[in-house]
Amino acid sequence: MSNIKVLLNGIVKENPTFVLLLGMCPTLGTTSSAINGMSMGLATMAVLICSNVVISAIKNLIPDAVRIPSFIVVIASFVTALQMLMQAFVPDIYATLGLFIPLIVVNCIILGRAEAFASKNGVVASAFDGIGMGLGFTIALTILGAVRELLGSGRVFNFEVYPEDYGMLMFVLAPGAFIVLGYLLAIFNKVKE
Amino acid sequence: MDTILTYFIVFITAIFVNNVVLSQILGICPFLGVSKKIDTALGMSGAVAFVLVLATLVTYLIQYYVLVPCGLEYLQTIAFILVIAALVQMVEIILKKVSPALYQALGVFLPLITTNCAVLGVAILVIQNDFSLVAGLWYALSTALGFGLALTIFAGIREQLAMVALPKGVQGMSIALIVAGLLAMAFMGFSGVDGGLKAAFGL
Amino acid sequence: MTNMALVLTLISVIAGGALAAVNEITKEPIKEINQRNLNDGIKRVILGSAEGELAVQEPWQADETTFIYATDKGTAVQTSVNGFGGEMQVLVGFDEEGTIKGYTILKTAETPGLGVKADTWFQEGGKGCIIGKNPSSANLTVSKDGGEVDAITASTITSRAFLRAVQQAYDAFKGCDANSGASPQQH
Amino acid sequence: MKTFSIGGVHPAENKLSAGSPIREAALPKQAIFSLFQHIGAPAKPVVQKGDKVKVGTMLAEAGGFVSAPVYSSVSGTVSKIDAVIDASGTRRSAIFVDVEGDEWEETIDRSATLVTLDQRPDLDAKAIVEKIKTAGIVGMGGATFPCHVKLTPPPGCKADCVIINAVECEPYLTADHRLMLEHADEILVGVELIMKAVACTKGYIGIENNKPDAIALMREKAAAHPGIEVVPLKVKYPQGGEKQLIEAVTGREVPAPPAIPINVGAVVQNVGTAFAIYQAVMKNKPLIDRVITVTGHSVTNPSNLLARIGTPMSLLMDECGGLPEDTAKIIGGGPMMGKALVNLDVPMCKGSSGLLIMNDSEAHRPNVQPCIRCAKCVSACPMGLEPFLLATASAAHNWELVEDNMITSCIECGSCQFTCPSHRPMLDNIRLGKTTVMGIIRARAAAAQNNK
Amino acid sequence: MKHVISLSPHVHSGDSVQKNMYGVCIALVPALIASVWCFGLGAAVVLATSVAACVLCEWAITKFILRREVVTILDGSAVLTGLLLGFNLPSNLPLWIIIIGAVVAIGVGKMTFGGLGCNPFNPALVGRVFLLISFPVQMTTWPVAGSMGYLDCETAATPLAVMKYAIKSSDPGVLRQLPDSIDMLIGMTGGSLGEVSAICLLIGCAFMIWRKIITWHTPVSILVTVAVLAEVMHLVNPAYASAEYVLCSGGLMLGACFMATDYVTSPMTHKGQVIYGVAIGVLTVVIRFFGAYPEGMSFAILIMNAFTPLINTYVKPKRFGEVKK
Ligand SMILES: Cc1cc2nc3c(=O)[nH]c(=O)nc-3n(C[C@H](O)[C@H](O)[C@H](O)COP(=O)(O)O)c2cc1C
Ligand SMILES: Cc1cc2nc3c(=O)[nH]c(=O)nc-3n(C[C@H](O)[C@H](O)[C@H](O)COP(=O)(O)O)c2cc1C
Ligand SMILES: Cc1cc2nc3c(=O)[nH]c(=O)nc-3n(C[C@H](O)[C@H](O)[C@H](O)COP(=O)(O)O)c2cc1C
Ligand SMILES: Cc1cc2nc3c(=O)[nH]c(=O)nc-3n(C[C@H](O)[C@H](O)[C@H](O)CO)c2cc1C
Ligand code: SF4
Ligand code: SF4
Ligand code: SF4
Ligand code: SF4
Ligand code: FES
Repeated sequence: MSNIKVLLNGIVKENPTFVLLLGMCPTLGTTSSAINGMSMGLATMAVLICSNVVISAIKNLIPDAVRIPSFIVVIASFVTALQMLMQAFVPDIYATLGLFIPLIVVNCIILGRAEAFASKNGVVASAFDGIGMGLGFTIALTILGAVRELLGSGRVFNFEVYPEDYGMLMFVLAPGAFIVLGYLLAIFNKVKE
Repeated sequence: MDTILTYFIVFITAIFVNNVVLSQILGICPFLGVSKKIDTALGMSGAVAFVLVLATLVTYLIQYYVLVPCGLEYLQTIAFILVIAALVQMVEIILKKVSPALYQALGVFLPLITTNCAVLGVAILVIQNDFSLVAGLWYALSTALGFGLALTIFAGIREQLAMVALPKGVQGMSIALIVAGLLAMAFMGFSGVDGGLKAAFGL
Repeated sequence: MTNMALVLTLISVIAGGALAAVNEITKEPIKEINQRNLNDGIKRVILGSAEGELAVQEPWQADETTFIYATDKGTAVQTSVNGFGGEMQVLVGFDEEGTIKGYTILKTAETPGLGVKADTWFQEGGKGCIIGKNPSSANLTVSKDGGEVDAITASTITSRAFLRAVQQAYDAFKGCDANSGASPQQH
Repeated sequence: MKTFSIGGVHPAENKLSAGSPIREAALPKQAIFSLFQHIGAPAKPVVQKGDKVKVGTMLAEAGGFVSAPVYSSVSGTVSKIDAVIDASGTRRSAIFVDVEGDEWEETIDRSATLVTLDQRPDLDAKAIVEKIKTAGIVGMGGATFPCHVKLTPPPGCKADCVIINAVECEPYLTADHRLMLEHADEILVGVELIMKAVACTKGYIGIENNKPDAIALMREKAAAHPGIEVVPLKVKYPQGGEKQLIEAVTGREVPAPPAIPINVGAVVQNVGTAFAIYQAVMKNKPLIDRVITVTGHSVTNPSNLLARIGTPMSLLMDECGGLPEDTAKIIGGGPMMGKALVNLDVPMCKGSSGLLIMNDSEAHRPNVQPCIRCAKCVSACPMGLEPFLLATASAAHNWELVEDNMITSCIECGSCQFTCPSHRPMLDNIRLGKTTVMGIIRARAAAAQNNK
Repeated sequence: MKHVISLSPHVHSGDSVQKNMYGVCIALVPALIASVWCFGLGAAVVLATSVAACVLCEWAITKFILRREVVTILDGSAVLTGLLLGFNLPSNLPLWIIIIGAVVAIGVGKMTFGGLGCNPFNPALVGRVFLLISFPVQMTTWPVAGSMGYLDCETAATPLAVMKYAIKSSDPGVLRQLPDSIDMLIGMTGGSLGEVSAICLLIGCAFMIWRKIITWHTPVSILVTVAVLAEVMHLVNPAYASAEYVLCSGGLMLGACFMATDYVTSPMTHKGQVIYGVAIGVLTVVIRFFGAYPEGMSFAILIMNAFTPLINTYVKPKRFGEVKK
């Protein structure tokens, strides 16, 4: 599989959100606006790429019995590093995403890719897989965030599309997350047909 | 008396007002994945309650007796997730030996729980909110019950939906998410009940 | 077996080391950021959009959640109340008379679209403007409670909480004035 | 007034023929005797093509214990043994007899004199049951369960009362009603015979309140028969279902299958059966004729006919003015439980209690709409089931769910479908589910047997 | 000649979906008259818009999105959803909000699940609660009774708001602002269209019970639970309004008689309906007395809608022959 194909695979065919339905908590919990969704996506992507690269690099050193714990240590380290870096350099975003940053650790996409891809492929391919999956996730979260922001407050990426008074507040609250993703999935299925 | 009432409010809040799934949006994967049948939902709820309380206990001890004394608070995430993963493994092994029946009932759900945001999330929240150990455990238990409640209701609805002719496009996860959304919307009715009860009890 | 343990330990040690390093690097910026945020806030509530420098003194703690920052051009008080969704931290700037020069909301858990509007609602040009009013002469409660401030639509609870915070800040400001004359001293 | 406690519906009664006395129907040119006129093993022919038979000659013997012999109701020649589409709609073996004259077996007492039990001290329980068995009597209320089986309680069971089902809760049908008005004495002797056969001293005759004349008459006559009591019942379908009737009369509830009425000490027989038992035991007359109601809004002359078993339905129709122009549906039995017939060539059998003709507008079924979960079917179900659930789950082949929800308790009364505002054909699906589940249960029992 | 062959039963009660749905519509007529009498043009505009939007929306979705042949808009359920949604709105609500509500009610609440009979939640309430959360400002400014215009009405606190304020300020004196209870029973208090006249709603309810459209179990268990709870709370602390006010105010009657009884979303057995009703009663009182929202009925019904499948699974009718425990 060429690297480009690996990349596209993550964005469309095996889109982690719309197809695999992985990492639902950050997907739903952080997408009250396009910016928030995109930030969460990028944060996850950063961890995903790093962990994919490191894991594929050290895969031959790790005995099978401690594979999963080792992966978890690697992933958790990157998450913690990310957590500290974000706190230091993008504190606003860190504040909005809150609990969901440490929770990247348990995001099944990351462990899933470590297991399914990085532990079987080379460093470069794993990096591309990380980018592809990460982009797929980021795009999905951004779309979800944008739709919710648009419906909820009349903006997209903070640009006013229509006056905020006409926005439907529910879409920026928790129920809106579920409902919008539900309908996006239905549309995604329809389009895929 | 006040303590009992406070605990009661924590309980109500965790189950209804700030339900982990429907309001805090944690633990969504098992919520969506293990809710096709009421029976499995009940099994999963039991398993989560068990692990959640145990994990809270252990991570609490780790935080205050290992990380804080050593000045290693920044290793919280990594320590907690390792502890939880190990704990789930251990529970699985012990359960298999000690109570095969319980293992039969809960066993299949245990691996799923390792990667459940609710467990790690609650462990971190207990620390963030400066709960005492007992309060933390009570909070964890209440949260787990809230999870179980949401999961069971949701499974009931999905069992019923399995018998109606859904439009093709929304079948599967799509309708599950929409139902979850409407459920979350219904549960918004509880918002403010915690404050109202506090005021009523004069806390 | 030893191999396994070795590898895992090795990985953990490397990870731990790396994190310790990151921790070192980010420790200062994190502290700085928090400080900078607060300073920006103090500047905003006292100077408004005007340019200029402020000489901020060390904070003075009035109670558990209330901090007073005296400056050469006025006093900023940080305080916290329980809003609709949880803790709401407000920073209010007063001139020597106690007239409100500005405010900012440092932390909020109010509902998007409802209570969060408090960050603009009570500003200059907002419907419930409190800037330029003095709590000693104006009744800074919502009109429902007989005051002169229009509550945020459909968010009376947030509005009440916010105004309580302003009152709290004013009381602290007054209190430390009374205690210690013109310039508050450190505890 | 007494009635059963759960569910039930009240369809329009339409007892058009209630005022028309029983008439004897003309003899057919050819009579057809199905070998499958009862529940259980089919009867085995004992005649061959060309044999001469008289009224009352045995044509086929019982094919087992749960089975019943078939007697000729006409005199003439056996013309063939061939398949015929019977009232159940399936093609089954039958004996065809070409009618010649009307010659009866001499053993049959054709006089109208009433023989009472006092006159026959020789009859003990065993003799009565034996007579019934020989006469080929099966339940005439519709279920056609061989009568002697019911009167031979299984070991460990003891009947303490006999309940006569004179409810006739099916709309349109009036055969039992007329029979009571015209043969009350014989029926009461029949009841005494049943009571003696199962060795009990209590007999109830349950009659719905829409037949006040029958209640009055039976009460008056029953006064002379100690132990027999007439119980008027509130009009409610399906009171004639034996479980409902037992509960209405005695307050006892027969538990879920495999329990049967005898488990609560009751034996239920239809009035027609009681009359047939009287004739068999006291008059030596095998089961060769019965009363059938021919009715319908378009029928010129709705009637109750005493007709020979084996008579083609078309002949009965002719007796009542012929098949109406606007006929859309022909039903063997009542409108709630009867079966739609393909045509009128079907021969009458032991269980035929009615022939109902429906016109276009009556037969029209509105479009099926989605279930609106109104729960009206749940309220209507006399067995306390959830018909909507049984129907949808059966359609989805979820056998486990329907078994857990007691589909085998369904008596197929149709109350659910009758009430459904969405016109859902629930019972079609429930029947499928019930048959399948019963098969599964039998297979499971067989497997358990094999394992032992 | 070909005859119809079908399995028994061959007769039918003559009941139909339409009869039930339009029966409920007829039962709503007294309340409709009361609301138009109270709110004039506004009531008429809101109800008409809501019904038209619901029916149109169902038609469009069936035809263009689901692409089904059958026309379902005549079965009366969309009309009813529209009516009940309208009854849950204030008479000064802008058209575009009403239309959003109708689209959410029918589109999200009903047709997403496949239409009549498939929806787990009450469509009208899905629409209503969606609006309440999305447009809290518009949905909580109520015209006073007797304001006959449409958009520009005089607004004032409804009895519910007064009751809430009494609790928040723990001052029973506030409750003196309430109209007297006879007035509240007969009508002429501010609020949404369906809040005006408890007595009209009760008449409608009696009609439905008489016509066997619904049974008494759900409404009676709700009303009794609310009455008992409210009275107990009132005795404990007079700042909580007494039972007659709680019963006659807000959407309680409308909810108990017309919305909790929706076939599709309520339990199937009488026992289940009583459990459902009691739970709705408790939740309503809890939300009204302790929650952020002034009205708890809509939420209580939606929450119990969610429990309905569980109730149906665990609460079975009394089976014939079941051993009595
Ligand atoms: C989900 C939800 C969020 C809410 N958020 C806020 C809020 O942030 N601030 C607030 O004051 N009230 C909030 N409320 C309360 C209601 O808007 C309610 O109208 C309030 O109790 C007072 O209403 P009023 O301002 O019209 O008097 C919220 C209610 C709900 C249900
Ligand atoms: C729904 C239903 C309705 C019935 N209605 C009658 C009836 O009206 N009259 C009757 O004699 N048998 C009726 N039966 C048949 C009785 O259940 C039972 O088979 C009969 O009374 C037994 O008597 P038999 O064996 O003499 O026919 C009905 C059965 C069912 C399931
Ligand atoms: C397989 C089977 C076995 C039965 N065994 C007995 C029996 O041993 N004793 C008895 O009194 N009735 C027995 N019955 C008769 C039934 O209890 C019942 O009277 C008959 O099926 C007609 O009832 P229905 O018309 O209400 O369906 C049996 C019925 C069936 C189908
Ligand atoms: C007694 C009764 C009450 C009803 N209540 C409602 C209601 O509250 N909301 C609604 O949208 N439809 C209601 N309907 C109409 C219909 O059942 C509803 O649209 C379905 O939920 C759509 O599947 C009601 C129908 C009946 C017969
Ligand atoms: S935790 Fe991961 S693997 Fe498990 S259900 Fe959720 S997404 Fe699937
Ligand atoms: S046919 Fe069966 S399910 Fe329907 S009402 Fe009769 S007994 Fe109940
Ligand atoms: S309903 Fe039951 S008892 Fe009646 S005929 Fe069918 S199987 Fe036999
Ligand atoms: S009567 Fe018909 S519409 Fe009503 S619940 Fe039963 S099957 Fe459904
Ligand atoms: S992302 Fe939260 S449980 Fe999976």
